Amino acid sequence: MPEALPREPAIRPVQKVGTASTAGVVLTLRPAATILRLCAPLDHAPFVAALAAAGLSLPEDPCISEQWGDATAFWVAPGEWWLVDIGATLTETTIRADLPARPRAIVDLSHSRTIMRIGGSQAVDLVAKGCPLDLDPTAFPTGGCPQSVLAGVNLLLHRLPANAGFDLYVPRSYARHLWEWLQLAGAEYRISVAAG
Amino acid sequence: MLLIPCPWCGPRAQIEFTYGGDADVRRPKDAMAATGAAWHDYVYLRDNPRGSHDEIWQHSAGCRRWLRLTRDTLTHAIIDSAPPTKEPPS
Amino acid sequence: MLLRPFSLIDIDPIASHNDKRKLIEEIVTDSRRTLSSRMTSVPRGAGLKGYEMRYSALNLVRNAFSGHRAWPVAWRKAAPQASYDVVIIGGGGHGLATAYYLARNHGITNVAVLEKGWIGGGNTGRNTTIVRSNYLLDTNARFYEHSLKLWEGLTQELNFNLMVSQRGVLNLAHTPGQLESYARRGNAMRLNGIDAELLSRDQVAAMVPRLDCSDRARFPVLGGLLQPRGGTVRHDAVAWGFARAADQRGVDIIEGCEVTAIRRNERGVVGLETSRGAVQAKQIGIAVAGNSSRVAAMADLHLPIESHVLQAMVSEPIKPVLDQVVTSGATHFYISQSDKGELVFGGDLDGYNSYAQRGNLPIIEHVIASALEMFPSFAQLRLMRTWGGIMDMTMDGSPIIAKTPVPGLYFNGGWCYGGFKATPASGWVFAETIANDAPHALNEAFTLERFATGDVLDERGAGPAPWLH
Amino acid sequence: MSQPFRIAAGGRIERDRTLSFTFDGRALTGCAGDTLASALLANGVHLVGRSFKYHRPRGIYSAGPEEPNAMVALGPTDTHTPNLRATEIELFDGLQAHSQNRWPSLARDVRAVVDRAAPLVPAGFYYKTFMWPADRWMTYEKHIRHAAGLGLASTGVDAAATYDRRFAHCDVLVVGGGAAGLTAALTAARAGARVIVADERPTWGGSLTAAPTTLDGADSRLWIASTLAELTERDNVTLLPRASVFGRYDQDLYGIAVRRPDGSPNDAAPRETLWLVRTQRAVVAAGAIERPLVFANNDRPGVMLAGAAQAYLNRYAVMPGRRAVIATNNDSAYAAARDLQAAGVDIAAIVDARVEPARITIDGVRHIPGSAVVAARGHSRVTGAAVAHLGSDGKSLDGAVEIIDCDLICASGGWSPTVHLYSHAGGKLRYDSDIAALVPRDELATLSVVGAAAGQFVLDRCFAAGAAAGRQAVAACGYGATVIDVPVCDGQAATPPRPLWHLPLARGHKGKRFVDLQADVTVDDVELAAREGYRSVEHLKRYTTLGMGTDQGKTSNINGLAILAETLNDPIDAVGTTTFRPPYTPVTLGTFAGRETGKHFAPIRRTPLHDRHEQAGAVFAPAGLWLRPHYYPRGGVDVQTASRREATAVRRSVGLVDVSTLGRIDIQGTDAAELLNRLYVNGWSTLAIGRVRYGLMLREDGMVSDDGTTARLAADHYIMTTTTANAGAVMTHIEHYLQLVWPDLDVRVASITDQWAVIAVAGPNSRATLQRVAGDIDFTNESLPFMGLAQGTFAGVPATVFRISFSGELAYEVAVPADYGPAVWDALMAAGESFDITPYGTEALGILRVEKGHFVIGAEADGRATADDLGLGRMQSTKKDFVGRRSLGRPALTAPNRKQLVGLRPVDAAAAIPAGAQIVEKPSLIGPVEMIGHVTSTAFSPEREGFIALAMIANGRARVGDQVFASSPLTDTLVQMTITNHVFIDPNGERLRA
Repeated sequence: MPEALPREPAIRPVQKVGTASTAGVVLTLRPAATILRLCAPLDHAPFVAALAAAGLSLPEDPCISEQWGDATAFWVAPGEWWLVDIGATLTETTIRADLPARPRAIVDLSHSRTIMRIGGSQAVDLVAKGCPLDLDPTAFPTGGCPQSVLAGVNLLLHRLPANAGFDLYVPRSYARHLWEWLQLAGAEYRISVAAG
Repeated sequence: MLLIPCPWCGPRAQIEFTYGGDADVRRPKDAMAATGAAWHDYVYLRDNPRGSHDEIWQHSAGCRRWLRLTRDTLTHAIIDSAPPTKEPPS
Repeated sequence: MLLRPFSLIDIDPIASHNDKRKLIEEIVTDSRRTLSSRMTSVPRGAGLKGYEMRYSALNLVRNAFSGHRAWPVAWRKAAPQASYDVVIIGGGGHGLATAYYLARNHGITNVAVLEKGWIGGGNTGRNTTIVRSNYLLDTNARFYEHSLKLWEGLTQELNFNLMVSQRGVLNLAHTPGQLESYARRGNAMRLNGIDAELLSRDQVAAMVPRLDCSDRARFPVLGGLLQPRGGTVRHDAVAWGFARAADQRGVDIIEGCEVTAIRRNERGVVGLETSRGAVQAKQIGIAVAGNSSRVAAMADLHLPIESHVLQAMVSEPIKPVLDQVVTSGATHFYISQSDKGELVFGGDLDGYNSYAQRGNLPIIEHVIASALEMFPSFAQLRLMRTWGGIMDMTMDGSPIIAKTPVPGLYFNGGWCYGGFKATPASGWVFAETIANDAPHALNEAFTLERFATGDVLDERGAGPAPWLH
Repeated sequence: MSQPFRIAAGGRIERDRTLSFTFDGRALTGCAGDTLASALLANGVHLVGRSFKYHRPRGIYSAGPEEPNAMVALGPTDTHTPNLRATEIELFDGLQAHSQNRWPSLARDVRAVVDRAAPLVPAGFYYKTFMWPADRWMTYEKHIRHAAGLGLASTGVDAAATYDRRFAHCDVLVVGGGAAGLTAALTAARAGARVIVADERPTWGGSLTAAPTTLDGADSRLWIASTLAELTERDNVTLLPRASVFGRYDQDLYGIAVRRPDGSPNDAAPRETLWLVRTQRAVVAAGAIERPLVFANNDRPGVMLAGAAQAYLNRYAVMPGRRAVIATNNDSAYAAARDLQAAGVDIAAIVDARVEPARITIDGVRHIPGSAVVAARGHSRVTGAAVAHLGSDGKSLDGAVEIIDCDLICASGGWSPTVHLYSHAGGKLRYDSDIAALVPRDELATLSVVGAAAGQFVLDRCFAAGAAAGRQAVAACGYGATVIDVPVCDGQAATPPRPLWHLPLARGHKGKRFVDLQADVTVDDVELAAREGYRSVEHLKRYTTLGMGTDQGKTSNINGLAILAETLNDPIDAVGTTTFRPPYTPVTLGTFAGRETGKHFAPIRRTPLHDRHEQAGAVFAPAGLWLRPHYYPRGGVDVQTASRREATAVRRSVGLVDVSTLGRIDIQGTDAAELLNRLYVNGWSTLAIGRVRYGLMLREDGMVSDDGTTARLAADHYIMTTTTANAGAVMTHIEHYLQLVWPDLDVRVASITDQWAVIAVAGPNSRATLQRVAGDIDFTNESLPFMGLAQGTFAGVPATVFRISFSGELAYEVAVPADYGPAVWDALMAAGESFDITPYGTEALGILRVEKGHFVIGAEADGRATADDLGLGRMQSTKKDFVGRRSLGRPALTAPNRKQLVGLRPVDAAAAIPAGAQIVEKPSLIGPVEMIGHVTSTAFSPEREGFIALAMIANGRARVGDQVFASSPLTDTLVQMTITNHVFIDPNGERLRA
């Protein structure tokens, strides 16, 4: 993707308070990702083949993601997925080519989401302050990607492996509000903000 | 806050949903041919039972699917949740 | 199979139109004439029977010496008789006011009010006690102004202190657009003969010292629309006052009497079945807002109404800090302080069909957050009680007071947010609708047919989505 | 330490940690672990407040949340918290407390005169008077309001008063950390269930800590400690002390207010947090509340619940008096007497209403059976008790009245189970005559009540029930059974109480008998209400205010009901009970608001260009959740000056405006055109690829709901634009029809509002400006005509350019992926520099669209206007069905006198048009007068060098040229106007096609 182009993200993080070592929560702005919203039939052979060729497969179960290296596929709705950073192997054009006429829809959402990572021993406590989801691993396992509400913002939460916390996919226009909210709500956990 | 079972995403807090009212309102298939009475009923009449009520909700903060919920309007107990019935407009 | 709520074979999409404006003119003049003549036609306290003791400071003192043992019951505990000229279903403010005005304005006293529980136990005793007539649409404005005028004389009229407190109702505007729409409404009120004032941010700040008009707020206050004659009325007293006055004029008020069926023959209604036996009635009026759909169904009527729960809540009592009723157009809440000192809050509907007289936390959280956004210094006060009432929500946000397709059956309901403030006018015009078998000028537009003809009274322009009104 | 009533040993306090505090300015000391109440008692302070109505002196009556009397304000006056219960306030160093509802001082309160005027102010007196003269109520009310109310609301905000919210989920929520609760929790925890245990006290053990108890032959502290140790160490258990479970809501959601103790280490932690706990099962072990005895002057300081006196002794090592009379109708007070005596309190007598002996006997104490305390002596402190023998009916007295000197009367009228949460859950109560109390009647599906809360007053039954409830709960959640050995303890049943709802007055010992101490409701009030016909429990409550105080009648409810029942000669069950409504105890308002305060009250949405607007000094205005530039006050000029300058720039040269807030919906699928045909009133089948069309949407009732342009990017790919305000509603509207009404259509929609930054460039020089920006898009009329679109590279980034115009000028909308927005903005500003390119805000946007006669959703299309009203009737297709069409034929929608969109100009060209004016034929500012329409939008038009307006006027289009009046009584302005066409500039649209 044209990273050479003059991108200006919704947030310019300022390194602040505490150090990651004493902090209960570490808040990080993630680099921009390529996000393609895909509506497609999973039973269409050419499409499935093309996915397989690229080493991808789409999760059929709700609110679950599949990951290979940097690439991730999120289930976002019945018959709808987000393909995140699937890279050069597949592009909007090549995918479109492999899809039948109906149903078929691909939408580029790359600029529409700001990705924030919440890590640290008290990441769950911070998220629980504004999100009604049951965050217990039994209800929200690693790789889970439910969409819900956090501090009044509709977003997608992705639980990372190895207790690394959550990635939040935040609609761009809400990003600064949530960024500030997380820092205020995280103060009691000595939140530290790390530059991306 | 109600706990609403989304047929796809599972039980979720009410604040993730948008209410849509009576589930059995059916838009006349050929609206222009519909009688004024039939059209009036479609636009303005709703079931309003005290007890079990079939209603639609959208999981607007989640998968954005509309679903059909059966809920007791007196106790707020949730009896059933299912994808919207695909039956064609009458 | 339920009938449509109006005798309508079909409405031709290209039906001819009948001009309403002339009618409106008549309505206004007629209502004024009616009001003035009727208000003076009966002397205050007329109809009091010997054994009744008037409420007055003097009688209070007199009774103090006898340990207050001489006070009579406020209203008799009547038992159902075999037959009545008129039976009103529902012993809330509207039903009791209807019975009172049937007796007072029309001399019809062979009347029973049937109440399933205790009088005033529905929304009359569950609202936030606000009275106002700050409406945009002519029909609503004129009706609610008639009601406000009745409120102004009702304490003396009923010889029962309703604590009619015209402390002013102030709507806060938070955007230039909102300020403009308030100006539009205020001008319409003034030109309908109703009091209204547009206040600047500074005037608002001066009038309500506790209100935070700074830019600290998410939606800062830009100004407001004030109706000085708006205010509050002690809600329970309204039921008790109307009950006592109706009882004194011979009306039977029958509590603990649930209507289970409405009996009809081909000529219309003939009576009712109740939990306390059958009762014959020449005419039946329904005034059971909240449960309208269920009672109307007893006469096979299907109404354009949904039942929703609206919550209200009060803080612990504190010394006076708020002298007006304040509402906010941006954050959707209203607040006033009761004479006991409690802060009284309300807000939006919970937003789904409900017959439960209780709500859920999201609305409470939002209402309180809204209140503290405007009144930050209230944050350390504490919420003492919350409750809910069942609201009849119509498809256009305006009430229905009308004849029904069933001869002798009359309907009063669909009050949405407006029920309490409408109580006296509602009783006044419903009594006339029953007495004359024809609507009063002021409720001529509150029909069941208006949805079919398109003559809806959509005060908020929200369309047929009841929970949005 | 100078605390004369502190006992040398015992208690749960930290004696060596002395804390200093002040009460009404008087410096006092207490110990860590004290409550304010126990510390006051330790100092011999009994007079702490004045009552609500009669301003009678009041003391400390209880040791818990049921406290009706000891209400104080905490903290420095400007930021204090009023109406707190001294019995719940944990003492901390530097605490400042003040008494309430008294003037000038607690000792001398002028309003105490009301007490002597009591005969004139019985229950409901205000309904009977203050009616004359008729216009005087507001004056009466002013005085009544000042007499009413308890504490004062602080004028300022306490900076330390921070609040938060916390969502939590568990298998078993245990309410109450006493014997039953801890046992249930331990049982559930050992089974592996997710358990949350909440107790309103800072310490655990519940009533076990109020009395010395032996469990397994050892002090109960050992059992509490070991149980707590295990619970703390398990990671499937969350312990919440200082947590008031105030309400049960649908699907087993519980609201819990959790306090942070003052002076806790982490100051960043909120003072109070609203826990929203969703659980599968709840075990309610909330204990019971002791009932007062209703005798004359039973409110005097020094009259105290027996259980409270015992608690002050055993928890806080405080002696509540020197010489006590025990008044009771049940056994529990004997234990109190025993402990008090052991602590050195002189027990003058135990006055027991019962004739049969209690289970406990205490040596060397005078026992007066079959008798009762019928009056308390003394004013601001008890000096004695009047004792008389009760008749067998309990309603009369026989024999003489004996006065026994004392400074403490410990009263016990029996115990009321705490059934609030059970009631919230819809549970019904029954009257249990064995314990003379209301208890849960039925088993509920997901909530079980155990221990004293269920009327189980025998300790070993509490343990057993707790364990059983724990097992039952985890089994329901699918966990295996567990065994826990419950401690061996006292299992002997007590001698049944003698119901005693109120006591008769003894000759020569008159005085108010308070049923509700906080609301100042007496036996006489209840009887008066019944006489006057207020006989339903709810009427009684509302007429007398019984149970309406901040203690919500915790100590008064059952006594009130019983007295009503007696008066009506009905059984207590028949009278029924009032509904217990949340919250169980008052909850701080701030706790409900949490972090939703100030700018975080609602999220702020910012466009990708927000920083650019700030740099340009924009003044923002809210548009829904968005912040949009309202105007750019160069050199601090006002909104009028700035917006006129901005509008002029667009008309004369070029301006640019951020339109990223408009809703944008991506529509793909083979039936996309068909969907548009059904949603919009106009036709879409003929729209060519690469072209844009304006569309209008209706509701099913035929009223205009939204509008915007939609562009066709490919055969099966469209981009729809909605208004800023309705973006979300339109998306939901479309999804509703696609999923429920027309599921057969092959269309997929997605909101892409956040994906794009969109800049409108408008004005005669807009094309020239765009052409100066590097890129491969051809902006000439030929390749990019009006209502066309082009895709390519612009300012080095991929862009889609729409040739559309809201201003009526030659204009383009440049849409780029959001992160590129700022760079493109900068490029445009640079390219337009020589044209003095001018950023403009929503105010100028408004001027431009009014000049052009464009209506907007909200002002003109206010939800009551049809397309025809807005002059777009002919746009509606007659060849197809579309949402709302069938409603259009209804009589009222075709009425000739409907309000129609027109323009207005003042007859006096210099006159201003008042915003929000109504249109009248007669020049009148005074109603009632007929209104034929209203002004919807006004603007000063730089182009027309005067004020112009849009209006909706009855049959307006037929009246162009007529003169009417814009009437604005609010501003006392009346302006004569001429009705004009609503388009004020370039009626033939040459400019936008230029």
